[in-house]
Amino acid sequence: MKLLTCPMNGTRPLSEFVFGGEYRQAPDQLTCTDAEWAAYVHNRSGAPGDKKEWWYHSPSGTWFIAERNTLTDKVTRTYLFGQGNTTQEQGK
Amino acid sequence: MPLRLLKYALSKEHPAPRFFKAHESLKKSYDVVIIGGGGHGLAAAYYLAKDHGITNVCVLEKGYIGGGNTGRNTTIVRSNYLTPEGVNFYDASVKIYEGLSEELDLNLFYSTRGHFTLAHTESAMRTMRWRAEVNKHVGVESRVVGPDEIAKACPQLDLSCSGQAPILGALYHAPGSVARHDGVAWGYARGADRLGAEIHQNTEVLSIDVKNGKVCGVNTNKGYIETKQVLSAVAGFTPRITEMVDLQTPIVIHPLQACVTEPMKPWLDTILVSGSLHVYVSQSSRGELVMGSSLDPYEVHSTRSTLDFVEGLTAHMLDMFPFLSNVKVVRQWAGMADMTPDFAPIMGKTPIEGFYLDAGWGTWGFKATPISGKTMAQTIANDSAPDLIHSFRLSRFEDYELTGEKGAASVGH
Amino acid sequence: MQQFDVRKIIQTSPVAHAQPKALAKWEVINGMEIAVEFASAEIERARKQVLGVADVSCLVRYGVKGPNAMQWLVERGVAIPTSPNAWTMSEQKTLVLRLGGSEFLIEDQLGGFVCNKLASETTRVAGVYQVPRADAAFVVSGSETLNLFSELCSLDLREKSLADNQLIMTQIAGISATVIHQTLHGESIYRIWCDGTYGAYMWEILMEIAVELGGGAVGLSHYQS
Amino acid sequence: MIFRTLKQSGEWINRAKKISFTFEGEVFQAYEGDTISSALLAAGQKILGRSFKYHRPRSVLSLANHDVNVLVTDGVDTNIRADVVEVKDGMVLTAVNTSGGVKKDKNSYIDSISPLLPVGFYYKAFHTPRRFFPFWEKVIRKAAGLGVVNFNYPRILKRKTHSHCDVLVVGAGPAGLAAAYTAAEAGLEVILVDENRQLGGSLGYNRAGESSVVAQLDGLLAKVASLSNIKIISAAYAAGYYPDHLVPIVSDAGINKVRAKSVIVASGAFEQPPVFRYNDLPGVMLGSAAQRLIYRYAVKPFNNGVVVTANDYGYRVALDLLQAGVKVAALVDMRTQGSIVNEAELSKRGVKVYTGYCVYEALATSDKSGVRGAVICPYDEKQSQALTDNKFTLDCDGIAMSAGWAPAGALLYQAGTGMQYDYNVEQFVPSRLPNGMFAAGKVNGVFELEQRLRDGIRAANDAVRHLGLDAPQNNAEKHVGAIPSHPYPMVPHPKAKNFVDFDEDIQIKDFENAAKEGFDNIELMKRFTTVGMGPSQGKHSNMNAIRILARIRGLPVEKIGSTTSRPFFHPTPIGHLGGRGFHPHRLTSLHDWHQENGAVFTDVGAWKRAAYYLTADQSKTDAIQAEALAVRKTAGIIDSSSFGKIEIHGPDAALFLERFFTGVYTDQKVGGCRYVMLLDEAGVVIDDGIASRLADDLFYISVGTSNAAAVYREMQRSQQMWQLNLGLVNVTGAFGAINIAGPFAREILATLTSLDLSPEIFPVNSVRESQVAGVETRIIRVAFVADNGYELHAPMGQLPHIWRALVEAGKPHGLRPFGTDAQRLLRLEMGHAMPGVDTDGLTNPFEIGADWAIKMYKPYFIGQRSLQILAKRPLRKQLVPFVLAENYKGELPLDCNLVVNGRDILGRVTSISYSKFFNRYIGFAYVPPDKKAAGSVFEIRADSGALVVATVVPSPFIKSLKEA
Repeated sequence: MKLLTCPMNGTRPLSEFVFGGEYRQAPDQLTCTDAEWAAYVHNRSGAPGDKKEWWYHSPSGTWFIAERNTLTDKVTRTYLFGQGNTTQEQGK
Repeated sequence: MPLRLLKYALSKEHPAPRFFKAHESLKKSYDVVIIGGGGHGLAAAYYLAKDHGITNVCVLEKGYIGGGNTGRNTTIVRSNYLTPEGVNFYDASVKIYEGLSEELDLNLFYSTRGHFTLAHTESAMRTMRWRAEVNKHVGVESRVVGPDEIAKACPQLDLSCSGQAPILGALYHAPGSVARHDGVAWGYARGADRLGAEIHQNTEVLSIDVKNGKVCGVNTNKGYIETKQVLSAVAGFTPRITEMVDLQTPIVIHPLQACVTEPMKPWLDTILVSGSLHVYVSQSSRGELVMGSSLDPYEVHSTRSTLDFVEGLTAHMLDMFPFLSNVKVVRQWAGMADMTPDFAPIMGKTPIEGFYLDAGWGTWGFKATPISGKTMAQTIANDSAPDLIHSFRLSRFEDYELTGEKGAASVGH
Repeated sequence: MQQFDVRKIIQTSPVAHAQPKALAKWEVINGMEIAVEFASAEIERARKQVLGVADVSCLVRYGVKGPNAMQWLVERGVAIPTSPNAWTMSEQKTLVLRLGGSEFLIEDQLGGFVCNKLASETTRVAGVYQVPRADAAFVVSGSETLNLFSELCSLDLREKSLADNQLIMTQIAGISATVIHQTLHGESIYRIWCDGTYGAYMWEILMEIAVELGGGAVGLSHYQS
Repeated sequence: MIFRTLKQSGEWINRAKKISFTFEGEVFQAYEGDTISSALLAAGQKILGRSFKYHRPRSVLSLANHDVNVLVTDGVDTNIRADVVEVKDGMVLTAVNTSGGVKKDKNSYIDSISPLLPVGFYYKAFHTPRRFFPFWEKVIRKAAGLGVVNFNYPRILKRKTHSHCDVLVVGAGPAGLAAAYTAAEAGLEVILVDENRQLGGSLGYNRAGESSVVAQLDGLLAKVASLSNIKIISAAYAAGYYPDHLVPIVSDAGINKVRAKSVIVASGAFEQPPVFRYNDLPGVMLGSAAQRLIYRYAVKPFNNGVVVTANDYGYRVALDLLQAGVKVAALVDMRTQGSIVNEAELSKRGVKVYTGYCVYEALATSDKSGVRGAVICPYDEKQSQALTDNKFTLDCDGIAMSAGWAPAGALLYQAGTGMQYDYNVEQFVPSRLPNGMFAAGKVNGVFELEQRLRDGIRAANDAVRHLGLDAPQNNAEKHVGAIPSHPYPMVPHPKAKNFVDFDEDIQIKDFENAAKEGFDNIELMKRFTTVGMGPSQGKHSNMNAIRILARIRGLPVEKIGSTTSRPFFHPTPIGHLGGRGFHPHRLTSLHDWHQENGAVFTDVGAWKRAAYYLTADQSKTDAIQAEALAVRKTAGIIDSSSFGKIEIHGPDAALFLERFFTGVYTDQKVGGCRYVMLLDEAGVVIDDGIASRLADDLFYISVGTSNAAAVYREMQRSQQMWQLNLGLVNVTGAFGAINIAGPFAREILATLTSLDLSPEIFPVNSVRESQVAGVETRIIRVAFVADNGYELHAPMGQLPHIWRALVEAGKPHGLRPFGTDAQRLLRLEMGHAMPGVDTDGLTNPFEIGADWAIKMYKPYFIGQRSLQILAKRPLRKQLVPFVLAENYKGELPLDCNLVVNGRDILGRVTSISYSKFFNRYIGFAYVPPDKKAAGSVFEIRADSGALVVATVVPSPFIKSLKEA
């Protein structure tokens, strides 16, 4: 089984984690059109590439962000939400 | 022995011609370009020619024909879906399948063995009844059966599942069948080739030329093709193609794994599925048990195998068939399933004129091969999707009109 | 209305469902009926050499989390592990587990008194949230311990692979659990905590494998004196 | 044991221990340590098995599990690999897949009609006319398969363990042994695995008649044994490679899942057969098989053999045969150049060497049980043609074949290694190794013994450096000397039967014909011919198939590529892979009480919940109705401890709830309870529950059992994003819950608490903290199963005390425990729709009439924006409460029966039940919005097809219907 590194608990087999989907920034729901919202809810950036994803370490209850390439399945880094030092993943 | 095999014994030269021609190069332009030489793409080419007389068609295949999910699935054909539109669609597919060996003059080993979806919980029983009722209503032979009837059809099955998940009943679907997956691709390839379509293997699409919202050509590793109509029928590669035309879809790729045992004398005559145990299994005409499970839980564009898949699957196989302890798994593999949020395909026209989508097949694409080929051919020929696939249109997501297949949470296949 | 004295309520161990009543000697410790002896001292000692498993669920625990939890504990004189996911044992009496960064599980060994004191001092303070505990807890030791873990857990739990006083939140036998390695009275032991509602299951699987490996159930008295 | 040689140094048999066994009804003697095949060959048995398709007589080919010529059954187990499975005293064995025994297999007629069965024949016939297909299918299915499965075979769950190491070395031949000790000497932890019982690999048997290698092997083994940081696992194979260096090691005992920091693959190479007519006769075997027979089991493969070779290895084999006392009639070298050095040695020993010759065909004895001769003739190596003008026959009773090797590269391929065809060795070798993977020895294209030892050391040093320690950087070994593999060791024959794949009976012409039909791509060819798809997965056939296809297409071998390698290296038993599974389950602290009181349990997620309590005189249905009736008439009590229970502490708790759920909570009074509904972003109903405000800054949330973990998880995620000032505490397991409900509930509870329970003081939808039976308890006044109901939430350990006190106090009032089945009925009577039962994966709150729970005016909640869109769209369906006619006696509709109108499906029943309290059938169904008004009538189609009329009634039943 693949290994994944929880920023709090270290490297663990994938069976200890729950996949939480791609981290996505919602459009401003006050200003966006219905079509934009529907696209946000349903559509995904399905093409392979580097993605930011939510992962959850079940035994400790830790959510974190993993940067993973969906083609190679290689994880480049993991960090707690808000601690990635990039602007894209700051919450609303 | 059938007499038609005699010629092989009597001829000095092997008397069978090529299934499909090897073309030196691509033409400058085609009426229709089909991306993806799997069952769906080849069937579309076949029906474009056969039903609509459109033969200036090429099928572009990055690898070899039938090498994607067509050749990786567990070959189950059934129509016991949950929604009337799903049942009608797959029933039409089953009906074509039944006569397909004759039509294509290739033995697809279409073998109607009956399909049991086992229920281990009351809520699963509810879903079984739901499906049975919709099926019956639409005229498809499905019904809820009790443990006795399951035992009769498959006396080897441990109805208590080794005490882990006793079987309460099942959805029995008489038309449930298996077929030779490779043969379906090859048969359609031969059929399309004979009617004039061209099949190009090792031909990869690099980009799609769209001008003013209209398709006008396709760039390949073997050169540029002019065309006004492009069908994408690439299953697990769909997001890479839709990205070329800047089309957003809900499709996400999850690997779907399967494995096969070494051959043993046939004993399992039916097709069994257990949603709770995440198992589906049938025995092939070679004597191998062909087994699959649920989707991998996260997105990967890869056909890698995992150990936990085969561990989980075999543990559940043992719950069902305790005597298989020393039967050996020979090989495991995976396909890339193009999943949609409502477990139904995406078919038909798109906002880009001349770009047609046949995608979102997830884990159920093989069983739809003939009907998807036929309806997509119809869509391309008329530039309008037939009613049979109206529910599967891409715009349903924007309209919040998802199909109801999602209601049945248990795994299907 | 009937009158009840809460101090007289006898709880049963969350593991007890999986322990045949007749096969053990029971005692009430900290208000919980617990198996203190499964076989003669000699047999239990022998089991422990190979693989002994004891139910120590009856130890008193106190849980607290929140951004100010550490400070709150420090103010009350509780020795805190300095890094996340670590543990410390003060005066052989009180085990303090730091679960992640800001959550703590404090467990008094027999004779300890910290938990009750903390409980009595609990008030609603900003950033300090009490975490009610109902753990099933186990002590495992003996020469086959690592063989047991090799079947129940995919992590490398060998002493040399662990940092000093490392605390591990992982899956044991398919459920979430906390594990530490400790040298107790000169003996190498492992402790496991899991949600009490999984306690009977955990005992069953520990026993199944322990017996296969030549060990078995051991009374609490072997680890707590 | 007429073929047994004198003692061989290092032999694996124990001559002191004789055993006997039965094969095909005949009794055989063997030594302990023999495999089934070695014992049978020692006794002179010729035919050991039958081929899969043509039922041709077969015997040993590789003696290494690289083929499945010899599969046997003991009546219990089947498809036993006789070549490598040790024979045990008293075994009673037969060959698989025969009709009437291995010697006189009735199905061998198929061999004579094989011209009727061209490649892919099953695609070409049997399907027309369609009605005959079922007949042919039966015939074909009967012929399919190898062994017969024993339905009484015991359920064996093997142990599955995990191990960890710095370096995993796969293969304990010279390269692997050298790698292992090198890595260990650098201080690393090493696991060394080999599929054989004894270590040494080919060093144990590839001797060229010299016994000096035995001492060399002993030296290596002693060195490895002396290092305590090498863990040796023998008689176990590395079954596959999985990401992040996970390699399952399979042995009789079970599976050991090794997680390594680096992997050295020193798995050697599979010997490949030259292809000539009748190369599959019993007595024709690979050179390495002959060597294994001699040195491991002290068995002569034959008495008077011919060695056919296309490399130098055959010369070594010939010397080993001579050493064992086998007469070597000739050595036939397919190469024009031959081997100058070795030829001299053989000539000296009196062996005639034919250079530039081939075996054109092997000749069978009259009973086809073995070899009587080899027809040899000059061979045009360039054109790969036998020049048959000068062919002649050499008498012999066996042929040893050596033509070359294919790397045992399965693990390398699975790890994603780039492989390149190296003309220096005529073999695929690793060209681009993934991080932490290393290759050494034959699999790396290194063949000479001293080079393999150096290559092992080199690979180990590379691994040591990879792990961050210092080690010398050695140069890669470059092969010197004769090319170990022949580029095209094929001998065409007009009558074919020159086998490439022995599992599947595939001959050269099958490839040619497949290519003619267009299957001229390696993957298509594999699928059409089935080459490599048998149980040995191409170990002895894939390389030749690639060479043949390259020749057909006129392309170099590397342009053909190879097929993908998939786990498993050897077929792996289901009982090993499944192993001891974990089936976690959760029990509430009341479980023993339920059990003692006749509870029948149902699984809800991992929880065991009491579904109903059986008493001696009641059926299940009666029990459920009686339990429900008790709640209506007297009082009932249910264990609800499996509910999800979450505390939200902190100043922002109410704000959090308003974002997370659909309702409003900021103005909720302390001591009040409100409904919570969770949606997903698409506006679909996920779950519902109750929020009890215990303090300004403390909410206590209870939600359904099935979604508890997921709801808490989503709360954690939301909090991570929102970063509000609060803390989440999951108390699902720490707190238990009891619901006591019914007309006497208050009276019973009042005996155990000093709390004022009067409805004016403590109305529905409020919460109090008080002692119940002396235990601090959160008492929530809910009306889920009855108007008069109390949920008591208290520490799990103290719950039994409260429960018993309630049961005791309730006795005079007829209090009765009830289970989840009665609860379903009761909540239905109360008009509560249940997420997951009355909703599905697409249901939005409007469709279940929950508009009242949706506060659209709030600034934000999960799913709000989607609801705004849905609100503009026409409602498609509506959940309504309905009744069947009074005194309805017809067929009872069931959950999920459809609401129909002729050919149209209008909706479906989601819940239906008989209520004894009302003496009516009541339920929920989805209907079109125009039928939602009370009094509307619709038809339900029952299982049999009968149409049942139902009438919509106002919600809830408890208010709209009269007690019976």
